Amino acid sequence: MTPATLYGLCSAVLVGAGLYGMLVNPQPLRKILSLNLLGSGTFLLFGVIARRGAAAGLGGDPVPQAMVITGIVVAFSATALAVALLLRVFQETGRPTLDQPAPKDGG
Amino acid sequence: MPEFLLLAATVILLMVAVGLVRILRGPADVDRLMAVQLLGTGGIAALLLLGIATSLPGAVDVALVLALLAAFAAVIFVTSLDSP
Amino acid sequence: MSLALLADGALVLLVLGLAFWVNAAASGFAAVVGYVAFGLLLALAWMRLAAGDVALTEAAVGSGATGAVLVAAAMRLRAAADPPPSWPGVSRPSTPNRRSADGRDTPGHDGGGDDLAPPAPYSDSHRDVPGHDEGGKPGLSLRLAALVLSGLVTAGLAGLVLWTAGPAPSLAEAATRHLPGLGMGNAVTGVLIAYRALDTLLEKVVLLLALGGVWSLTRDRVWGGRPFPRAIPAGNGALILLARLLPPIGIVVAVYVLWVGATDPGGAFQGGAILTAMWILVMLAGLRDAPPIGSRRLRLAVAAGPAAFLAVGLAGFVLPTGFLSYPESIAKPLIIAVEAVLTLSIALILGLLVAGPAERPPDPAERLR
Amino acid sequence: MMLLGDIATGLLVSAGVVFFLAGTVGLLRFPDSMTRLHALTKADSLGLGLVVLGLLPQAASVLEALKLVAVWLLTQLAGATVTQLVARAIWRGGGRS
Repeated sequence: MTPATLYGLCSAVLVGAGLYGMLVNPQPLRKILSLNLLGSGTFLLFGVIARRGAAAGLGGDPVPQAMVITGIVVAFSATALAVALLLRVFQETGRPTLDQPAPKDGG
Repeated sequence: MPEFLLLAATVILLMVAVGLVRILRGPADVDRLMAVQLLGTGGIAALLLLGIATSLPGAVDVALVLALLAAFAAVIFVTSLDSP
Repeated sequence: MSLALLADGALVLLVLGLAFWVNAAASGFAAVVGYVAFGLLLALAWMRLAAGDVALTEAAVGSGATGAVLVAAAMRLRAAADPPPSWPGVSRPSTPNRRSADGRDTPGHDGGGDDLAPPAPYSDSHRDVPGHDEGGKPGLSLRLAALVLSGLVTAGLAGLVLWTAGPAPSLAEAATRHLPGLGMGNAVTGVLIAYRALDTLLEKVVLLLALGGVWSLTRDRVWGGRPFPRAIPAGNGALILLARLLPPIGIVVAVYVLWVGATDPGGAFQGGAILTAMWILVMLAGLRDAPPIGSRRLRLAVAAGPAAFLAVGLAGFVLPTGFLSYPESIAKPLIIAVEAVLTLSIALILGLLVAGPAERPPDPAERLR
Repeated sequence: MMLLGDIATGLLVSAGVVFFLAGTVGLLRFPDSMTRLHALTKADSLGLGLVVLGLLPQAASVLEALKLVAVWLLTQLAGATVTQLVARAIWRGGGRS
């Protein structure tokens, strides 16, 4: 097994874990976190593909690497926007969830 | 020599990983923060060791940036304690 | 070599353990702290994948800036879940109920959340609803379905990784071929600034859009004001010392990272994110207040980076080279100039994204500007 | 000469690893937040400091050696501040779960 394969498997598990957390966790903040896990896994997969494309004296293919850099910055701006939305909802309702405030049984 | 440095990096990573039990156990949030702080320092040490052992270009620069941002999470934690 | 694989294995185990922790942690804050640690280790993983540029970005943006936003958010949500019983020297923090009650001063303008807002101006009635740490987990069948789906996705990706073990198709040759003409040695910077410059330009636009989105969440009452609930007093000696010592070093490192980006890992994003961190630190220590978001100067500065990029790109139409291409003779100075402007504008936009929407009304003088 | 450098690296890095071990054990075993903070600072300053010192003979260039020292100095600054801030937070009751 090469290191690239190892990190590739790691990225596969990360994507799965992020997806699961995003589906199952009810709190928006946790969903944002899971989405970031999912994104990190995807980026890592790009990194593995880049590593396997090492050529021309470079450690990896620069094109996927550059795409990942763009991706990380875009993921950050999406996270910042999502967190701002969440905090605004929280300001309005006093609750950090998207549920209606009234029912206690739904909890 | 590279083998020794790689081994040291692995040992530090594993030890810091054990220290992460503090994130799980808490009990207080400052304890969790401390575990991350230790992980940060250990991560920097492992990065330097790995970087020098396998002569990765830029590893020391990444360590420099990590060191620069090492206090960041703790500062935000403490200032939000003071003014939520 | 097998020893290196051992180190990789330890790193992968740590990364995965933290990822599971982020999903499973009981409290939001514990999960966020786990995420910060996760980002830090991911930077190491990128280093091991011979992607120094990405490692720098992950360290500065993925772990640093994202972590800052998430930690701040978790702290705010936590303060609501269980307000500190006694906090000597500090008045009881204003609770969100209080704030939303304030928000009702201008109904209609605030819109949207009115029927969700708590009825009384301030009451503890919401204390006994489940806090954000519990909340409705979906039923067992749904969780099983999610598990199966995630498992399938993981298995699919893992199969892909194992099945295509050979060398991947690569554009590395093509990317390095023209680098000498651009006067650069770092292929990743070359791709970002020269070959795929359109992506980078559009990414700036995405940052601007996100900032617009965040700012549009400002309440009408405080529109044009400053971020952060209140001005942070400059009181904490250790923090002030750090905020005075670190930024000069940070600026030097940022310039270094930007400069070295032409030949080695580094570049505008990484340098910009470092500057952002320094700026946030200065704001948090109370040495400088956050700028009012209504200020025209601020808005011009925010737009300057993408505008400069676009101007250089459009100049390619006038000169015979084409949109977003550089005349070969002055490519390197031009690229460095574009990157320098980009760095400043990225630092500004990232910092404003971390600071969030305005929460204090603007001064009367600022309102007039 | 090379050998001497390697021996120094081996000794210093090993000592650094020991301090990381001490920090980890302290973080796990000490009874309260303040004492755990104390353990943490050992790993922070001495652990990394010794590792950096040990890596200096292996540095490829003077610039790299300077950057190594800079990394250590920066973590010192960050570590000292964080210790101060966290201690204050614990003192004022920020150690809630």
